[in-house]
Amino acid sequence: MTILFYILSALAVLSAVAVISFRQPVYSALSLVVTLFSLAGLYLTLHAEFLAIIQILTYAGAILILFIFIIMLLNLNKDELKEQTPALWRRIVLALLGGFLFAGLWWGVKKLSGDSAKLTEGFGSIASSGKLLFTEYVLAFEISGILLTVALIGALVLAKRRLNYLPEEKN
Amino acid sequence: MVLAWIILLPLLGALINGYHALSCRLRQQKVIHGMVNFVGVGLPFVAFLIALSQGIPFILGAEEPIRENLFSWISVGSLHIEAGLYLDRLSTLMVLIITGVGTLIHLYSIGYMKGDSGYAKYFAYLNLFLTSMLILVLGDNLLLLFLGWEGVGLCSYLLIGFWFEDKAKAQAGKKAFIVNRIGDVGFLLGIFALGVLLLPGAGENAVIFNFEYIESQIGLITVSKVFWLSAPFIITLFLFVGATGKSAQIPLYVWLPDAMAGPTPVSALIHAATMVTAGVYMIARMDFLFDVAPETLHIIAIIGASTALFAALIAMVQTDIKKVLAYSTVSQLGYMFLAMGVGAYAYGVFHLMTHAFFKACLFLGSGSVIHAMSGEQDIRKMGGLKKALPITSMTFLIATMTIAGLPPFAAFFSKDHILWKTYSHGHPILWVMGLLAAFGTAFYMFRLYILTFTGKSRVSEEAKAHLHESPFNMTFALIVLAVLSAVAGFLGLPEVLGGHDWIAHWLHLGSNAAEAHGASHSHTMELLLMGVSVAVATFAILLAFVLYRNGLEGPNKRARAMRPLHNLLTNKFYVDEIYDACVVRPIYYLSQSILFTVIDRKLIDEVLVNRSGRFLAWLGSCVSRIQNGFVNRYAFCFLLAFALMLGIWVFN
Amino acid sequence: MSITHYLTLAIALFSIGLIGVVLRRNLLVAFMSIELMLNGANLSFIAFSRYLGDMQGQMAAFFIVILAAAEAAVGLAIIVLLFRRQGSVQSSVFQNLKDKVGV
Amino acid sequence: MLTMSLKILVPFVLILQILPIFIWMERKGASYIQDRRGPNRANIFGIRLGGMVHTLPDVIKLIFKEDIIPTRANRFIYTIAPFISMTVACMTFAVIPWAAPLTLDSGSFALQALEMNVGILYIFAIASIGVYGVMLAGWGSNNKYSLMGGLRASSQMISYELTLSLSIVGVLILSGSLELGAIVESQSANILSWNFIRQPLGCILFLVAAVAETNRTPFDLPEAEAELVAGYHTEYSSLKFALFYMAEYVNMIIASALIATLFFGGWQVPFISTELLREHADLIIHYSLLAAGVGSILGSIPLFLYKSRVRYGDARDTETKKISIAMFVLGIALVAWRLGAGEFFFEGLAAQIAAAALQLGIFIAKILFFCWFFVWIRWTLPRFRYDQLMQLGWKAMLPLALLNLFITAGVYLLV
Repeated sequence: MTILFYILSALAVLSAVAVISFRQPVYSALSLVVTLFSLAGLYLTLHAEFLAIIQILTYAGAILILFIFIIMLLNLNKDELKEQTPALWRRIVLALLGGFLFAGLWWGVKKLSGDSAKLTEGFGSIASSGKLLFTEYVLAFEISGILLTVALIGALVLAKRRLNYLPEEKN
Repeated sequence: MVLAWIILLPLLGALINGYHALSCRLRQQKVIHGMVNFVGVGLPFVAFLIALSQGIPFILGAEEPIRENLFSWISVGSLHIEAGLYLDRLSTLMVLIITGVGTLIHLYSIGYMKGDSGYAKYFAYLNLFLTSMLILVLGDNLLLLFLGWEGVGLCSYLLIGFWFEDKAKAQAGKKAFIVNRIGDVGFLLGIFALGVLLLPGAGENAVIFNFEYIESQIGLITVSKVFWLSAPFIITLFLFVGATGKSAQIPLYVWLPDAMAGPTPVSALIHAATMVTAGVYMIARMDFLFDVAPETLHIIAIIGASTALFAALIAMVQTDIKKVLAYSTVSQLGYMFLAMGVGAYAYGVFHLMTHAFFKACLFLGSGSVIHAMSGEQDIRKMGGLKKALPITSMTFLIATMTIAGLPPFAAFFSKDHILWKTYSHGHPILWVMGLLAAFGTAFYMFRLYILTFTGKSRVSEEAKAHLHESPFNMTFALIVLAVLSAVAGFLGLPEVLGGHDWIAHWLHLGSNAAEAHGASHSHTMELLLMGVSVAVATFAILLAFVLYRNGLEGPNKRARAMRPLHNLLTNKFYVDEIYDACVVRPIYYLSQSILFTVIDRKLIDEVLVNRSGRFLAWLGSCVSRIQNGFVNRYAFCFLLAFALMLGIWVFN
Repeated sequence: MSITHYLTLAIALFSIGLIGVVLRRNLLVAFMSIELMLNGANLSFIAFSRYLGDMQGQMAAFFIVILAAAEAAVGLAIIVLLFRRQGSVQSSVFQNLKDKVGV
Repeated sequence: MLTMSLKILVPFVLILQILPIFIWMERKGASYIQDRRGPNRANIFGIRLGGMVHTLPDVIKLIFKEDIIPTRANRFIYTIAPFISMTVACMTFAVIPWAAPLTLDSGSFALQALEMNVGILYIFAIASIGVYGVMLAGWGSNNKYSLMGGLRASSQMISYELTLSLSIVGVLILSGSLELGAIVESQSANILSWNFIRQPLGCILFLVAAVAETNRTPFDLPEAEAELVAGYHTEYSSLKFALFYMAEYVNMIIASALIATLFFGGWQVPFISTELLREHADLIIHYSLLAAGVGSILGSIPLFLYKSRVRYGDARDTETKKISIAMFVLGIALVAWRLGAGEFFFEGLAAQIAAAALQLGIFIAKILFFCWFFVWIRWTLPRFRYDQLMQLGWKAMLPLALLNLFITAGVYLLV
């Protein structure tokens, strides 16, 4: 279990760093997939079976596919990928800030101690998740449905090519 | 919720008609008269039926008031104000008058307002007025009463200025509104004083403005002092200032004659039958408080008697049919306040009721005349209308005889009661004033009747051509009101004439001490005074008949002979001019020269508004450098702020 | 493994994501960095859920995933739209909202 | 550990063994539908097994072809894409049960690699990863036709994934579980409780969506060789192409297995319950082996006498003779063994394993039947146009799946 945790978390951190380091967005996306998978594995070690599957099904299987799809659709060439890198001092400040962020949060976290609660029957299983979703969280659940519908329509309206009005501006 | 429906139904009517009026105006369509009539008249009528169903138990003798708590209106700290309704005998009487007379006047309005461009708007306003008035009389606390009080003020303003294209009429509306505000300030001060007095000692859930609560705390109020004056005196005086505004008493009566600019049914409903009596109702409702403030009662009695006499004198020379009635209203309101002032609350309310009937009848009759004369209001141009308007003249005559105080018509009983109580409570001077006012009343009313309906016709040829009796829905209201004003007096048939003085016992207002005080005088005295007042009225009628029988030449000659006095009266004692010189002009000058040029232009506009605006613009131009449209920079700021907060958290 | 380990990882992911958002000018990558941050939050939710033996944390994570899906749909649509208008996905290109006085 | 690796190994081997049979079925089926003979050259000592041997040289050919990587292609992604496809395809089989769980002293022993209570979701999760292979292949080739093919394929797969998952929600409602073993159990009463009877609309929708999901005709737009310059694998050759090719077939096998599991009772032998099977496994095996022996003896005779009109002039001419002799010998041996050794007598675990073997056989038969179904529609139906495909997916199938869900849920609520 411990080894598994370290392997997975190392994988997650490395791939997360890779996400923000690669110039090529496809690589970033693929690194993100790796992060997502290692996180799914970590969820399994936390007995969140349902969420592990949801993580793969929704995150890796839908959201990231969408990302890659868009990247492919835009099919950016080398020039478009060229990024102006911030000045060195900015990067240093950023790194310091990021380090501080991590250290500060970690300082808050490290005080937590004690053992985890005892596992209850069906913890993290799809049945208990479903029961919670349809009782205590039913309103949130329904609203999520509406949210997704709205997002669907919104994305459709946004991305649809307008034919007659609002001529595309080329600058 | 039954009581709430009495209020809600007219409100519904107001909303529907208001929406209809607005939408028709926006779409430039014609209003659907049938629907407006149905909603505007039907809903108040249903409200009247509901009120009747609720009121009958009281009429038959029930005593326990109906209370309805609607919702918690305001709840701040220990101050709780509930929106609750309260129906007892007094409010039953008021509600029945309001909805009953109101329905009749709505019905009358169908004919009167026919063809007006603001037809739906008119009914919306009128229904809104009913709503406010019902809130006023049904509210179980002082603030709800005040809400209705302001509501009727608003409707009054809207309806006086109903034909706002005419500048004079719009200004009459504004005048009414502003004069009423002055009174309302007094009223509010009274409420505040009461609140300040009651709030500190209030319990957890005490509803301090509730009438019943105030009554229960009367002992506390009596012994308290506001500054160095006794609390009841201050509170009631302030409340009475409000009443003088709303009920057109000296010194704030000046708006009522001008209020005749509104449509005549409005004058009948608002400025005669209901709204102007709100002050009387308020005093009757708070009788327990006024009872412990004898000084205020004295002031009320004096002001009431003066107003009655003063207005009656002015009315004697007015030539506008509605102005005469307006001053008559002021005068009759004076009677009511006189009754209040001498502690005869029940008789004041009784007179309120009879006045509602006969004055509504008179106003509607005058409206019928004006309608027939195509808008002509000058009685010098009338005369001999009896033939053309048989029903109108008949009902008008009955109402005139009523107001003149001829037995057995209603006002004879109510007015005579008041005079008797005045005398028996030991105010002979006030009694003389009242008697003189009664003389004046009989005189000007018969002058009005004689000049309008009898004698030779002075009507212009043009107006003569379409002289006609009003349609049935108008005359129906007239007949009903005439009958009511003729017989309503028997509700208060005095014991001396073999009656039981039913209404006074039924209303049962004021402390028993006042009743006991009056009982010390003999029946013989009462009968004697009654005879005196009848004699005075008869004499006044005869005088009017002698003077005006042959048209205007004779009176004009005599008026020229007494020019100074006549001028004084026709110019209404120059009260408007005095107010203008003493109040309006100084304020106007102050506003123009100091407040506007120095404070507003220089200080507020320039220094405060423009300078601060320029400062902010400058500040904005500095800050806008940060908004460089670069998303990453924004994200960086976000990170920075986050790190800052984290740092504060960590290092604390 | 104690909760601290998981939370440390969550913090690390969150921080990396935040740095990515600030650092990267490619909108797509910035967007992915936001997803990283969301995942960090998710992990902490689930870790706490396990720690407290309470499923509520998992539910929160579940709704975050839904939110991420909706966000991705709309966000990517906007990116496509931006690309169509300007032919680029560099955030530095989109400075139309900047104030004229500044810069 | 041993049982675990065994459990993982069995489905893997199973797939890889069904694969050549399937490919043979495809080729032979295609040729018979098109009224031609199909593969009939490759042989080992003249033995062709109806062309089945042909798969072997096919594989050898694919392996030894030149492995071309386009110069401008993205090497890493180009290389990894086929592996993703194949790996993902094989992973799915893990949660499919291939026989009734064994009842041991220590408890129930499920005959599937992974016993997850999110079984179905696992399949969809893994299947959704399969899109990566296709997309990355298209993008990595650095070829606009490949890219378009990849986009086409991925959007098609994403679109039909919705219907695919929605169409089985009815089944999930009826069985009350996402675990495939439980779903199969819930169909065990009799043949009428198989889900294709209770969920006809869901079954049809699933079938159609599965065909689309595996990029097969009539939904094979992603690789329409004739009209659209193949698809995402235009640039691929050699073993990488073979991986894509195999992944497609593996996907179909998985789809068949899923159809069989979800709608056709999985490993259930029609009319015979597991208990009955376990009780009489010995008899059934004894008599079926006997029947097989007698059958092959009887079959070898006409085969021996059969004279082909075609003369090849090589070892193939004597194929029928060789096979019939082999069959005859095998038949004699079988019959002699069965008659000589007497009836089997299985008990306990042995009976269970025997029953499991029978059920596995039935399951494989079902899979093969649906594989044949895929072949059958591929060579029967014409191809859709792309907009028609999308219209069908979003405007017809998805609403129908929802309708199915509503009806099922409503009926379930009422009954």
